[in-house]
Amino acid sequence: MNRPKNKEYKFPTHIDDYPTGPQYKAGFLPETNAGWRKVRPVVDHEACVFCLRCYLVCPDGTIFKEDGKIKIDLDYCKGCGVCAHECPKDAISMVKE
Amino acid sequence: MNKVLDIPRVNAKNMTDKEFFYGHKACAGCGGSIAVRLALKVLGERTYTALPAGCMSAVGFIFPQMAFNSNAIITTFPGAASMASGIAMGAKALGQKDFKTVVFAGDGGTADIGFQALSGMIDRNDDVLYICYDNEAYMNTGIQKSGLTPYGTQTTTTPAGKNLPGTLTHKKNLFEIIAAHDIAYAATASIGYPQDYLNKVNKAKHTKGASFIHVYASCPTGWGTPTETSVEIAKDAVDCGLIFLAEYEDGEFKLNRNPKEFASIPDYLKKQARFKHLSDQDIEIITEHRDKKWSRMRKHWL
Amino acid sequence: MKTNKIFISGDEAAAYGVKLCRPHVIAAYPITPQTITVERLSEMVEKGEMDGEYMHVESEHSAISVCMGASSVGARTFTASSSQGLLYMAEGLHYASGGRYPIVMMNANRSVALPWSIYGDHRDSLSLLDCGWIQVYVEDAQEALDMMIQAYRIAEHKDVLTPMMVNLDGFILTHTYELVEIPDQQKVDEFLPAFVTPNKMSFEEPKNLAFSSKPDDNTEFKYQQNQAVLKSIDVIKEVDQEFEATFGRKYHDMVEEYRCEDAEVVLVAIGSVCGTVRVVVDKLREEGMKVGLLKIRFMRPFPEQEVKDLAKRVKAIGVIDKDISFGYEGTVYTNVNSAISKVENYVYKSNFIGGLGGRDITKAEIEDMFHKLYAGLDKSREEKVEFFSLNVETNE
Amino acid sequence: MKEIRWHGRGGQGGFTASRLLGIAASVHGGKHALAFPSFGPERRGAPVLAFTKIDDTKIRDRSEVQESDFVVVMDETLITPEMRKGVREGACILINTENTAPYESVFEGCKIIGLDATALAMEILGRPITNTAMYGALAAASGLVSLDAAMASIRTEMKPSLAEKNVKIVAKAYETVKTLA
Repeated sequence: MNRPKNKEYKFPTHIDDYPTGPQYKAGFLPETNAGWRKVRPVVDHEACVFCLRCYLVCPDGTIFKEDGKIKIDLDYCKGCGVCAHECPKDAISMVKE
Repeated sequence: MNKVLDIPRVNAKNMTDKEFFYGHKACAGCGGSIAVRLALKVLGERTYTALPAGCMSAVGFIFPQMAFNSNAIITTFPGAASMASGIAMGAKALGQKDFKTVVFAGDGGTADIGFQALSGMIDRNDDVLYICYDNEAYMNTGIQKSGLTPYGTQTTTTPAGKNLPGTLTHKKNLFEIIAAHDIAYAATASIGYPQDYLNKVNKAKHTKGASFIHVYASCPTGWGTPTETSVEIAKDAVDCGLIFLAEYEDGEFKLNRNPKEFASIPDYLKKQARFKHLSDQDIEIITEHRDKKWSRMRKHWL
Repeated sequence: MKTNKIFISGDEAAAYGVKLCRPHVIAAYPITPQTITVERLSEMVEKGEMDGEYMHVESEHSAISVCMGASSVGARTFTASSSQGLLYMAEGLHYASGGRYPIVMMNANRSVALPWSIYGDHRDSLSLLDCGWIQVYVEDAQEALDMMIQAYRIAEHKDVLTPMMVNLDGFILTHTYELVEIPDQQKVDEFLPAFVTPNKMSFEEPKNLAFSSKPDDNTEFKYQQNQAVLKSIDVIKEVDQEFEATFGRKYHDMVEEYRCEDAEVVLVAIGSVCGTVRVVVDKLREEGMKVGLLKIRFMRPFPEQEVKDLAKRVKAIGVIDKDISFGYEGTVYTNVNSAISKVENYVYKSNFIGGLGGRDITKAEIEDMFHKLYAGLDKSREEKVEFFSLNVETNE
Repeated sequence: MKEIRWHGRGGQGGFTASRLLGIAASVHGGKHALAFPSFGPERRGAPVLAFTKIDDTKIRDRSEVQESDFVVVMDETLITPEMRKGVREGACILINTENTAPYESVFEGCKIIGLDATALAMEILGRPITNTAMYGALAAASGLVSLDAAMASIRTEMKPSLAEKNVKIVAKAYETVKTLA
């Protein structure tokens, strides 16, 4: 998966632990967004034709390609349902968490 | 400038797997984040991103959660274009090559408070791609009217009631205003037509000097639409003719999409809570405004 | 021996100083009385005398934004402004200090509208004392040039990383021509190392800059910023010493005491008026009065220790302010007074407001101030804030 | 300290003359000098002032010139009774004129020297630019700077082609005034 992953953040205990000024590593993600989700996308790989429409339009970029299949990074999926709504084959369904 | 044909197309199949806008705190179904995410995938790793105060900066940089997976910086609200100019100029002065500087600013940050700096940036032809993601109001501060809020829109500062139909003015002609600077490349786009948007970002990427893309980006929170319809509603806006897809290149306007028949304006409006209150008369005003605009565009841009 | 002394204005001296520091990016918007500086720099760029890029911005807000952008990728930057222009930058000034971008700026001190006035006073920069910048006020053109070189050393110091504003009195310094020694480029190159900062974006180490912080962290960032400005006190001293060793001129760090050793009564001032006060001090000394001058060079960080040291030794302190915080007192006075309040002995104090909107401060007026301070000592005059150069009667 | 006040109209080069004097005194004369215009937005044609202060030691005094030792008037049409203000008793007044008689009452108690700078400028430069002629006259009358220093300052400040003509003007004016004195 070619995207940032959830990382542990060590809370500063000394002022020198803070960066000099507001600057920090790009793509550093101590939090996930999974808690935002009420429904989750589930892919029906039989129906999926790998057109990548869902991959293109995901606002959070959580859909990725792996071994010729569509996968979803549920750490960061917010369950908006754009993927399911845009799927021309109805291959994604939104199911309750 | 490279000819369009020379530039390899970028699409869902061949674009980089890398995500550069990830783990952000935008609302579910945010259209603006689609615009940012896709553009960054086209522009690639060697990109400096500048964002003024607005949704995309507010949701991307909450220390210690850094949602931009490449170089990015928040600018002052009115200073996005000039800060980007400084980045491009500074990096050039330091001898850096093969990089792009991009701005993502909302409609308010672009057409209102950031306009002076944007005009200066284009006038100097600084090597910056400026992308305005237009969700038609100040969404970050809670849905207030901007210069790109269309007629009839209900916002928190243009409430609709017995006396007023919400916003009384039409959208500024932002694209034409930008083109009037004789910019090397400008385009309009919509996240409802993502491939068209990718092509335009790709073209701008290969434009030396200032370029501009005005991309229509839905906001389910501000518009009162279900989160899953974000892409669909942005497509509807194009199909009913309220948003148009065009380019300005080498001093010429080009209408990319010229449908024989428009989809229904009322259907588009009635899907959104911000337009629920509109009377038939208001819809007539909106329709008339669209028709005038299209007759002008068809006369001069085809 | 070949001397490298030329007869130039304060504005030009600033430009020469900047040129010697080899900034990568200069961005400025013209405003009287700063214009000569940016005109000269434009010429230097055009002639190929310097490698930096000059960006013609459409406003001061963009000037400071361009500098921040360039600084955020590790470029050395310069801007210059004045008065309304400086105020138009105000948002960016706070932003630059919070972002820890060590931009150096020349400010031509000028009155602020309304009424309109292009002439000098200190309202512009003093009203922005809280914007987090290091502020120095110079007395002549040579000091203006030299402080440009020192400013980059101070601002870019790893423990400081804070922008710095070099203030020149509008017209009195900016438009007055005098003899200025131009330092040797090679010596400046040795004195001023390349700008290195951890606080930048790069493709080797991508970063997100200028982020937002929650209440959990914001205080820590502000604490850190305050420490950096406080730390600059040591750096200012260190840089001035090294500057003297290299170039043979020194500016006495945070403040310069002039004939204060045994002084009873001292006037405190900033900027070019210090020169005139020196002349008056010399005259009154000849007449047997124990008077002196405290030239405050840095308003931020504030020379609290130096003011306290002086207050322990003298009986009366007067402060000349070319500004007034309406409804209270002059800003220099407020700051000086705060330091004086921390010493145990009683010091008679008074605030002299004048030189506003370019009005001349005469030697006679300065002499009168010293006499008023003496009058304070025998209790025949109370402590007060006084406009000393009104041309008309008032109801006071 | 010696204080010199220059009267001209915007565009006549009064401020340039004040700077030339400063250059001659400091760069070429080993003294210290300040030169500054009357600060303001005056436009071409408007009456303007410029000042030079010269001293043997560094000039700290930044207050306005109060008591001029020398006044140079590049355009006699500027003279009004007001001009006497701020001029020291016994000061030297240099006027671009063919005839100084009408101005004696204005500058009572001062020494007046007249020079037809316009004619001199027309003769050598072909244009009525009188600043360098009056500068040469001042150098001669005041002794504040030597003729060599005055000529050197012209070469420091002006392009070679222009400098040579103006050096001639300065020398001629200097000679004329020396003879008068």
